[in-house]
Amino acid sequence: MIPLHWYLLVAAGMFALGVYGVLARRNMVAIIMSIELMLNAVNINLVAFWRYMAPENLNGQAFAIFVFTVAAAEAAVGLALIISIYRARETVVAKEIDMLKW
Amino acid sequence: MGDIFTTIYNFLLSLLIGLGADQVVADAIITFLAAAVLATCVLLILIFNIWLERKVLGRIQDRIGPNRVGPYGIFQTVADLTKLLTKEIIIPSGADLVPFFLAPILMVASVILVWAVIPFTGKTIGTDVNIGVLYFVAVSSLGIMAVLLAGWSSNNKYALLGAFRAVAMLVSYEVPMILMLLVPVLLSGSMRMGEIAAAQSIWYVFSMPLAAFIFLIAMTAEIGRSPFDLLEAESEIVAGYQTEYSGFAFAMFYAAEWAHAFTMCALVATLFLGGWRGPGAEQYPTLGFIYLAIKIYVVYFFSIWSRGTLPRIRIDHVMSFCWKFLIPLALILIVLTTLVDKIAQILLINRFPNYLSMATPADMLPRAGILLAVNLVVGLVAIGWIALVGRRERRHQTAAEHPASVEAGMATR
Amino acid sequence: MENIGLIAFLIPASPLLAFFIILLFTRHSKLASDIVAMVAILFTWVLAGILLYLALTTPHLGEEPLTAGLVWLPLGDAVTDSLRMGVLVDPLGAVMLFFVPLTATMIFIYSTGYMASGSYWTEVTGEGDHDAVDTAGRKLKKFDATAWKARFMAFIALFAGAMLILSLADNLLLLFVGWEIMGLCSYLLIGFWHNRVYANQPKRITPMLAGIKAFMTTRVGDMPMLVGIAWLYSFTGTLNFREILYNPEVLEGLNVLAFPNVPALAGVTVAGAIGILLFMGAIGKSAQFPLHTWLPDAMEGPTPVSAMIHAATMVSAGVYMIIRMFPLMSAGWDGHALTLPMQVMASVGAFTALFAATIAVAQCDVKKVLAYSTISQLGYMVAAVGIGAYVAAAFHLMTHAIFKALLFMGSGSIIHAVEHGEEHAHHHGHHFPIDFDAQDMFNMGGLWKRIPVTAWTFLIGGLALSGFPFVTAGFWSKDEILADAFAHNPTVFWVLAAAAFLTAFYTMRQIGLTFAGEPRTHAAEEATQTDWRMNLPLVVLAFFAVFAGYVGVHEGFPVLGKLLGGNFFHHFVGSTLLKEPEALAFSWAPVLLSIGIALSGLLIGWLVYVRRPLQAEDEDPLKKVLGPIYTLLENKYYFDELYDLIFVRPSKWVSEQIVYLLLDKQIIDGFLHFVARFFEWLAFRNKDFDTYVVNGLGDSVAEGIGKTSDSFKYVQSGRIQQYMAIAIAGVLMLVGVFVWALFLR
Amino acid sequence: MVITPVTIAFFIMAAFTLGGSLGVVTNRNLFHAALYLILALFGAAGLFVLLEAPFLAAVQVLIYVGAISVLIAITIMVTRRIMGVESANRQWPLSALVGLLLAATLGFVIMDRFAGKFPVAGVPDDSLTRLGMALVSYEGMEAYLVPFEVASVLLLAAMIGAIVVARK
Repeated sequence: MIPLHWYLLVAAGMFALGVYGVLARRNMVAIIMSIELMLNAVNINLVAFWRYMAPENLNGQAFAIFVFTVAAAEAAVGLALIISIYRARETVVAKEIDMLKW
Repeated sequence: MGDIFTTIYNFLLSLLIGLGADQVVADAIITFLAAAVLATCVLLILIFNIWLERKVLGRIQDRIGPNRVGPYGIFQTVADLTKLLTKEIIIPSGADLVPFFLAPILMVASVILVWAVIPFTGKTIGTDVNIGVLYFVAVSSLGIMAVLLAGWSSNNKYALLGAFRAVAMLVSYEVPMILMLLVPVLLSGSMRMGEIAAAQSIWYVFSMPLAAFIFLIAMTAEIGRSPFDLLEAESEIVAGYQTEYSGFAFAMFYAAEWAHAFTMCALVATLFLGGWRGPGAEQYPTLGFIYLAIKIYVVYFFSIWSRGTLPRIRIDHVMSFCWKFLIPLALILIVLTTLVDKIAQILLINRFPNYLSMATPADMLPRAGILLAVNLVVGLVAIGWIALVGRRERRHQTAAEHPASVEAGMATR
Repeated sequence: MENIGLIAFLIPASPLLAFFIILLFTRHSKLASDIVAMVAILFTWVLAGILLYLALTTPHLGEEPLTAGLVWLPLGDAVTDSLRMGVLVDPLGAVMLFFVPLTATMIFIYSTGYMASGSYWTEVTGEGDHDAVDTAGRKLKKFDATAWKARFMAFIALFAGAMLILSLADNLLLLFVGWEIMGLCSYLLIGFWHNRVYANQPKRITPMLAGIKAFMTTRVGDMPMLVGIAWLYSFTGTLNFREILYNPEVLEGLNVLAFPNVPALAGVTVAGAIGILLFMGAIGKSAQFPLHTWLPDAMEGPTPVSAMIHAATMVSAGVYMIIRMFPLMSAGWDGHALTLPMQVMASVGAFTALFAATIAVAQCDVKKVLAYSTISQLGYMVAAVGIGAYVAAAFHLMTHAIFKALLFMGSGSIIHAVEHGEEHAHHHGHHFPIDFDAQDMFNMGGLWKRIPVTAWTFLIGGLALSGFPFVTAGFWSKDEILADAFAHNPTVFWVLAAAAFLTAFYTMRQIGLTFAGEPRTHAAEEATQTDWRMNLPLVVLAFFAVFAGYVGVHEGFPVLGKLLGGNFFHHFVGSTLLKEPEALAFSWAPVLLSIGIALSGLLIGWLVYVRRPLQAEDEDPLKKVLGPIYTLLENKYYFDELYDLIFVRPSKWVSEQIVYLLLDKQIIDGFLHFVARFFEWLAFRNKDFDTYVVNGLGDSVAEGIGKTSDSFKYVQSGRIQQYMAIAIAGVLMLVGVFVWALFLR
Repeated sequence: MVITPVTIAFFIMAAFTLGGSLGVVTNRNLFHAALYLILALFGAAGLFVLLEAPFLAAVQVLIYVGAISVLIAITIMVTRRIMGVESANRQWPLSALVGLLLAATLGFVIMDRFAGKFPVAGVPDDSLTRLGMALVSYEGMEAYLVPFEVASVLLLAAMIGAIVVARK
């Protein structure tokens, strides 16, 4: 049987990659994708902990469902914002959207 | 006794164990074998389906249909297939290769995977997962991705436009379809396909005809058949997302499309027409397989019928029909059904058997009757409403085009 | 059962929803608001009917009431320790569920009619433009009250919702929530015409002040009640009615001494102390002596509000609460010696019953008579709870709510009619004195023929109030209280009997002055019957005022007892308690006495006021008989003036003379002035130091900072990813420290 | 370490997940990155199946592959005109360092605290039913009615917000 920490390691790796993506990608869509990765890593953790530590109550799964909800809402609004920024400023590069400075 | 699939399974198991295999390994081998056989059968039966459809369409259009190759032209499809498979696959310049070839594969897979949860008899089902219905929804959403991949990777603006249009329409019609999938789930209290089929001592098409009808419409749109065949409207967008495909890749799209239609018919038969249920099917499971086949072909016939008789609808009409009529109607139907069902349950405590309790049709009758009444009322109101709106629309149009004629008409009236 | 929980939750929800809908969306349309409110209350009524049906068909409702609940505020272990919000329909709750939605619905219907006209005239004081001059010569301005009237429907919807919350609550805190919402509503509704002033009646209280008075007075009672609730929670760890009141262990546990170390309060148990604190809340809410003064003044609100407050909801809430908490109040009661809260309730209730009845005798405002009558009847109920007549109190609560709502709406109808009459008469050229009051009974008379529906229903209500034997609901409930008092506590019985006599008398006086004889003013002469929306509720309630009593006829009562098949109400409501109270054996003495008292009171009233009706300009015959006592009664024993003298003026005086003039002006200001002068001198010395030393230093520092930040501002690059990288790096550092501290060290 | 079909499946899924994630954050072609995202999410769904949460797996495929990925793909197509070749910005070494440090810290904590502990326990048969009940019940240990409703309101708000923001 697979021990718990394997799942946790996979999730940790996914999360770290997501953090790297958020920090390093230029394109805002890619940043959103990286955020999705992080959310998914969290979900893997939630479900793994549910499975190994408290399978008799469903709180872990329920939380995962709320994370799904948040992810969906985030993607919808985030992508809508990207499209609207693209329309206004003809760019989707995060670096170039820096009007809010000094 | 009687069940042909169990017999085969037992035979193979004893054979493999006799050959010296482990129980687990033998089970795994048989599972893979069964999956392969199932997938192959689904694809092979298309050959017959395509011939059937062309024949029926021909009759509808007062033609004979294929009649050259083999008796009644039955091998026509085989000939077509051979031609397609031997043709060269032309790769457009600038195509994104991985998505380009991933798309047809995903497309076929999304259809074939559905068959894993369709119960063929009371005992035979690929895998009776407890989330069968959700599994179907999840798997079929892969198809949308495939369309997008195909459109994008072809490096062709018609393909991309077609893909956008297809995605918009598929996603839109997924909403009423999923809503109506809820109906069997709510009524039987389970997402297991096997239990849904088993729970239909009265078919849901009788207790919820409107739901079945909405599902049928959404399904027609999902499989892209007339009157919703805009995904590949040749006159407008060449051939949609599959414009650049040829040869074997095109054959896969083609097969996926037909398999999709057939699969959806199987789903309708399972969810609304009682699946394998029929007289004697409990005792002799093999009978259930035959019943299911009959039901699938009845639905399939309706699908061909609508294809042969209905004209294509304009894309904006398609979308507004979905968002402004079908989805509200589906929502109202679901909310009303659950409310009425619940209230009736409270008022007639203990006189309301659960569908899953395998009650006899007579026991189920009050509940089915109440649901039927709700359905009929909602359906009549919806038809009345749409007729009213349509009439007003037509009047506006006439007024815009021939203002004089309307006035004259008013005057004479 | 869960479904029942859903139904029960919906009952208060729909009027509350109506409140928000009206305030948020339909406040500009009276019709829409009426419809929203009516739909909401009818929905509530139907649901309450369903729930009532389910409750009545549930066997052993007392042991297994219909409940449902959810965790409201999770504390500690989520299931056991949390504050839970829930509904409870036990027999007592079922009684509330019967009459509260019924009267509320009727009042809603009535309100739509009462508030029918779209604008009203408001008085303009002093100079300022006015549109018209009224019959009494007052300057008036036309005021569009549509929004007000929509708002009125919203308020009474909120009021009804709050009362339903209170009736269905399964714990004391939720009950208190409903209680306080009603307090707010009473303030809003009593002061509804908040810009109305009575320029020519300086002594008359204005609606705004009346609202404040009601709010503040009930607040005096609510504070001890909240303390009692908190005490109860800290002592038992729960506020759930079932867990406290239906649990002998908890009740036994409450029956311990509260202040073992204080000799003066040696005998007070915890239950007793909490009981008294809770009862103080009821004193305020149900207008018992000494906090009764707000209720008569509350008559300044629109009449449907009076009916709502004094019949169906607010004042009933106090009595309902003490009935509900009866097991707590009577913890340790063995059936003989009354516990401390019960003694207090019995004496306060009986005293209030008599005291308010005497005042009612000498009132001339048609609504004030009813107001004091309400106080008196509430005193009855409180006294009944005090002597342990739990069921009788609940029974009287129900019947009283019905017939008092009827009477109030009837009086509203009368006033409406007279006001119409005043307008008509003014059109026909009659002029009225400047202080003409359409509510004064001496300005009425002879209305019997002019508003027959109101008259008949008012008569039925009046007879029910005075306990006319056998055919009115009031008789049966009042008789039950009197019978109980007779058996247990003769003193209370005689006080209540005297009050009953006075009740019958002033009821007949009111009917006589209002309806009998010939009209005493032109306004009364031209009074007309009002519209159907105001008549329909009267008829419905009159029906119940007659027949509602038959559910609680004593088994031993000759003929009727057998005919009606036993005392259903007693068994039903009695089963709310852990130990069903024993029904008294039937006894003729109190029955005959109460019949005699009621009939004699009515007879005397009839002799004085109906047989020889008053003519215009006649004085009240009572004035001659009672002399100065009449003046005393007419002025309500000068209680308002007394409170003014004891509480209001001293506090005003203290705040003005001592706090303001002495403390503030002399001591504090003087000290401050001294300090100020001293520092002024110091400041001038400082200024020089400031100018040269501090400023020089400060300027250079400021400039330095400005330059530094100019070069640092580029840190804020506007690039989100840079911010995030820095933030995450920082977090990582913290995590590193944490990991080091936890794992590596 | 015993090689069983389950461990093989786990390694495949883990490889999907991590490889997909790597592809998402490094691939220069944004559309391919989106495809890698689908791969990673598919791997995560597989992990869910291995964790005996098939419902979540199906929801994962439905929501991420069926909805979010399609949205992302369409956004990429709509905004593709200015897609550059350069995939990472100038602070990528710092980001990589941060990511590595994060992975190291997490890995350290996991290995220290969770390795070799928590033997697997049985999942109740009715877990799916109970999950459904938990989402609509308002009392007991698993009462998520209010969060569930709030989540649905959140989705509604997000939908309206997205429409308003993206509309011209």
